[in-house]
Amino acid sequence: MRQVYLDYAATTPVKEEVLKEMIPFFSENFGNPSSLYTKGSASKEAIMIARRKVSSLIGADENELFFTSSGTEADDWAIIGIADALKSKGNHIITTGIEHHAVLHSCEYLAKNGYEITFLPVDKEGRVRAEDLENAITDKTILVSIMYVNNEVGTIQDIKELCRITKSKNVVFHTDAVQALGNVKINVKELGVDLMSISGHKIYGPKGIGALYIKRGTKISDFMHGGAQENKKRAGTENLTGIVGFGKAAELAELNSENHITKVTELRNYFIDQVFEKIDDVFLNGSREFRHPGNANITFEFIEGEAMLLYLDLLGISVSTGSACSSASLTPSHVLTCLGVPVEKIHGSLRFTIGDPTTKEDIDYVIEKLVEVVAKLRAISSVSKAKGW
Amino acid sequence: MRQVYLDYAATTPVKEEVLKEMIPFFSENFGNPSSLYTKGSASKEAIMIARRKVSSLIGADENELFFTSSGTEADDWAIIGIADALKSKGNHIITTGIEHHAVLHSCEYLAKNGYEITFLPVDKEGRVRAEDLENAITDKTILVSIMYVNNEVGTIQDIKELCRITKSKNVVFHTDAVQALGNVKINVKELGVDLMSISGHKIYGPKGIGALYIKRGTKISDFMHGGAQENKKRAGTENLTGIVGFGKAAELAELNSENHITKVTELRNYFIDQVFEKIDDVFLNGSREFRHPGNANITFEFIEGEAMLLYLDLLGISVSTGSACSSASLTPSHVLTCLGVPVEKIHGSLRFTIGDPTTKEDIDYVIEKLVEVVAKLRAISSVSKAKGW
Amino acid sequence: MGMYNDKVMDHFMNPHNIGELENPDGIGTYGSPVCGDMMQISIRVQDEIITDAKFKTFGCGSAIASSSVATDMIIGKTIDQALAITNKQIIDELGGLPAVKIHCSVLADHAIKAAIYDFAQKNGKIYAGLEGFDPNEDDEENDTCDTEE
Amino acid sequence: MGMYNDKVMDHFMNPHNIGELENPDGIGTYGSPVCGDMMQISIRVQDEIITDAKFKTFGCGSAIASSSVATDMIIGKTIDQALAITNKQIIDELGGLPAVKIHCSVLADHAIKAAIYDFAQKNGKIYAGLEGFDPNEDDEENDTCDTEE
Ligand SMILES: Cc1ncc(COP(=O)(O)O)c(C=O)c1O
Ligand SMILES: Cc1ncc(COP(=O)(O)O)c(C=O)c1O
Repeated sequence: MRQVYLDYAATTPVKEEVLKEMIPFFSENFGNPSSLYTKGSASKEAIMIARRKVSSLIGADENELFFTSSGTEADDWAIIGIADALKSKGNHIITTGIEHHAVLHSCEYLAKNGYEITFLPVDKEGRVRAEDLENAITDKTILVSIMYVNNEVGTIQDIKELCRITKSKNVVFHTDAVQALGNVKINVKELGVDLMSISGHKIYGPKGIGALYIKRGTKISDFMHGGAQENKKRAGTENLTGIVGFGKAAELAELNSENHITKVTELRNYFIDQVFEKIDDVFLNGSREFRHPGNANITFEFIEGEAMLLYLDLLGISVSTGSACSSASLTPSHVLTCLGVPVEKIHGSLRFTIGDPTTKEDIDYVIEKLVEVVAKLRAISSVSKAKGW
Repeated sequence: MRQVYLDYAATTPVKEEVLKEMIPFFSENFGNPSSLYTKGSASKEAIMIARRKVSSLIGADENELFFTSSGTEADDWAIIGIADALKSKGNHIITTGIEHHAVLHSCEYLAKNGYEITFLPVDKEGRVRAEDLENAITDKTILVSIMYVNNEVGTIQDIKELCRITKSKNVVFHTDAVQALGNVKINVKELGVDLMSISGHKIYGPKGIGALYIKRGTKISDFMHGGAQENKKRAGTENLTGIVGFGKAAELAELNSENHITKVTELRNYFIDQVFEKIDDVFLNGSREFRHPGNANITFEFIEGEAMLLYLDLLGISVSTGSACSSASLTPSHVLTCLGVPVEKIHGSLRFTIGDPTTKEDIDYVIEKLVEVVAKLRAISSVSKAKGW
Repeated sequence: MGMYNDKVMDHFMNPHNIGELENPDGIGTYGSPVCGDMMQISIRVQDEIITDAKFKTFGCGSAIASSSVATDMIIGKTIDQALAITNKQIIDELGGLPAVKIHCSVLADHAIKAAIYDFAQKNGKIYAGLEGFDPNEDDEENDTCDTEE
Repeated sequence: MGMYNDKVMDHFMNPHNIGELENPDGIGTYGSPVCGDMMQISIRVQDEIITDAKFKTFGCGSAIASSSVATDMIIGKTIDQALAITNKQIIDELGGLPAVKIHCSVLADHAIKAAIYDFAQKNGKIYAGLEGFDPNEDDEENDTCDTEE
């Protein structure tokens, strides 16, 4: 049976060249980078090279990039670290309702500890309105955290414009660019952000490695306390192979950037067009214009996402859903909720994300099977167009 | 030239079997463990198996083990997480002066935030005295953190006895067992600890993966906020290959435990005996009886450690030193300082740590070269036995 | 698949008794699309015995599997026997459900009662097993989307 | 090695001018074992020219390399020229030192001065380049183990 993975926003396979680059650092060049002997310096050097590559992908200086264990840790560090460092200045943080849980839950943790959090609304395409941000800033505001590209609906924010607003008010700006990396051209200097979170496993690098860009001069407290790694800002023996892999993945992403974006966009558009042509009562969630190149988040009315997901899985197709049934907390997607999608329709949403290895044949196969699955589930369903919801 | 790595306490090479176990999870079975489809469940299952193996090595139940990005993170989480969870109960934490920086710096961070920290002294072998602990506990004490095995001098604490004291006073006990893992038989239930930190890269597993044992029922705040991974206690996409590797390394460590300890102890004793026989004016730091099987921490009087380390490195030998010259902060080893070693002699300390791959030939080579290097540096030195310090 | 056992998957992939009976003797719906699960069961009754049952379900895999197995279970049973079926029995019949999916079995058990309630209303019958069961009252409860029972 | 460049490593591996001159015209020590670095330089002086110099150093790689290059640098120089040598010049001669090791070059520059100071004391000489230099006063400073300059 054909296997079609369409969940590249969840995670990506490590590319062959990336794994190849990592291999020597497991058992041969395994020295602790903090060690003074040759075996240690070799590891240190490998990290330096990787840091250069990852920095280059986002237009940062090498010494502004700090490796973390994940995008989650980068988000946590940015938010909790800035909140702590600037607590004498204020206790107000602005974010949005559509952030990743790493940002949302860090903010909720801070809310329990005396900070005030404003969750900005978004329009029905998932975009933050500049005036909403402008109006939300008070003289107690110390941090604004707005994600670059949303992980569920793929909406891209105008980070440059939002940064312009915070800069004029002297407020620190963090962006979670985990989904943006490799999928949108990023230059931290042009954007003007102070902090940016990224993660390796979304760009065909290994899981368990991320990074936080911290603009030179930004005051931020440490999050991980211990040894003097990462220029004394992030403790813990370095995930040597993870860092090397992230470096190589970043290098490939940079080389391949335009190709990747063009190819994935085309396939994605073909997919959406096909779905709309062949299946009734569907709609696209998010923005058509400001959208992650590989993302198609579609609601199939009158049926539920987990059931679709399982049927598709049995047919070799991997996708994800915003249905409550699929989430650990049994609540429907907070992102689709923020976009104003009615709850019963959130349950019927599927996210397809296309990646480098996806082919047109894959898409055709998925369309064929999707048509069948949707028909089958609609036949079973207790709701329908005729009956209504 | 022969290459002899004698810094297994700093990090270890990934064993061939470990890497082999990891490989399929990079590019084939790369699914996100949080995903509902088959590719995700396969990853989830791999994590479950690894969790079972690591738990087994320390005698824990599977659902008491939480993967982290390092021993450092496990230490940070234990200390900051307990401090936060029990802040209504008290603000006093007891630790020792010889802890790893991950514990020390977490405590220092808390000290800046209203907590009181007591740093227990140790005797000249590096052992905590039970009565010191007993006397230090007040009705405000919420946590005691004492490392199982010290990373520099290898001193093993009587954790069971120390736990008995805290238990009688209802105080939570954390132990940093990063150096103990694989080198001492560990059973969390027999020891009676509430929390234990461990790390993969010290037992021939990969770097960037650790774990925190949290006894069922222990109240602890989250450290990493975000997704629902690790039973909702530790967010972030799982380091799948890291976890799988840690699992395999733990399995091997358990199987190989007695062999490993016996072999390494023998070689280490042979090494110490040879050094004492062939080189004058040396002494062993730490305890002879309660000692990590592979650890030999030796002071060579009248010469400095970094210089020795560099000469040895040029001869293919990798070791570490407690000399200020070698540390990022240019302060001499805080551990040797706590043991009461005079500072000028701390500069002359070298730590040799023997591991599974070490052979008698390696040791003989090191002894031969060590004799030469010490002689050469003593000839250059401005201090000597004759002149005095 | 991991999450569901083979029995659940089998009922999910090839559900029994799909559809809606024509002119059913009783028909009831339970749950709500807002909560992600809505189950409709229709039954045919002859001499207090449920001779046929069909379901239509909007919901996740375990809701569909629960519907399938629940309709299987009531066919051939007396009304009283059907009313005695607990969500626990549905789970057992399925060989177990993940903890977070237990509410789906509750849904099925309630949908059976709702269909029998309709039958009772239409025929002026009273069943001890329906005591305290009010599909409308429960509707309200549904709005909170109880996920655990 | 990574940390040190080839020139430093070369001076470290094969240091020049090791030892202590017999009956030196001047001998001085700088640093302290407590701080991890102590350097002794002895000099032979003829007609205000340093004709020979030797060192003994307890210390790290860069301290040994600095000693080696510093003694090289003063041999053949006049006292005044030797006194004019700055730690910056020693670093340059070594092709650079890591930031955390700069203090080792300061040590060497001070050890030269200490040796000349001893020579000046013994011979009742006064050098402008020694103005403000007091090895004893500096000894005290040493106890704080200054690591940056
Ligand atoms: C937008 C966004 N932020 C943060 C994260 C967390 O990154 P990681 O998976 O490396 O913890 C993810 C992915 O899971 C993401 O999509
Ligand atoms: C005693 C001890 N604790 C904690 C750590 C930190 O663990 P990791 O290197 O995984 O961050 C180490 C090793 O570096 C250690 O030896």
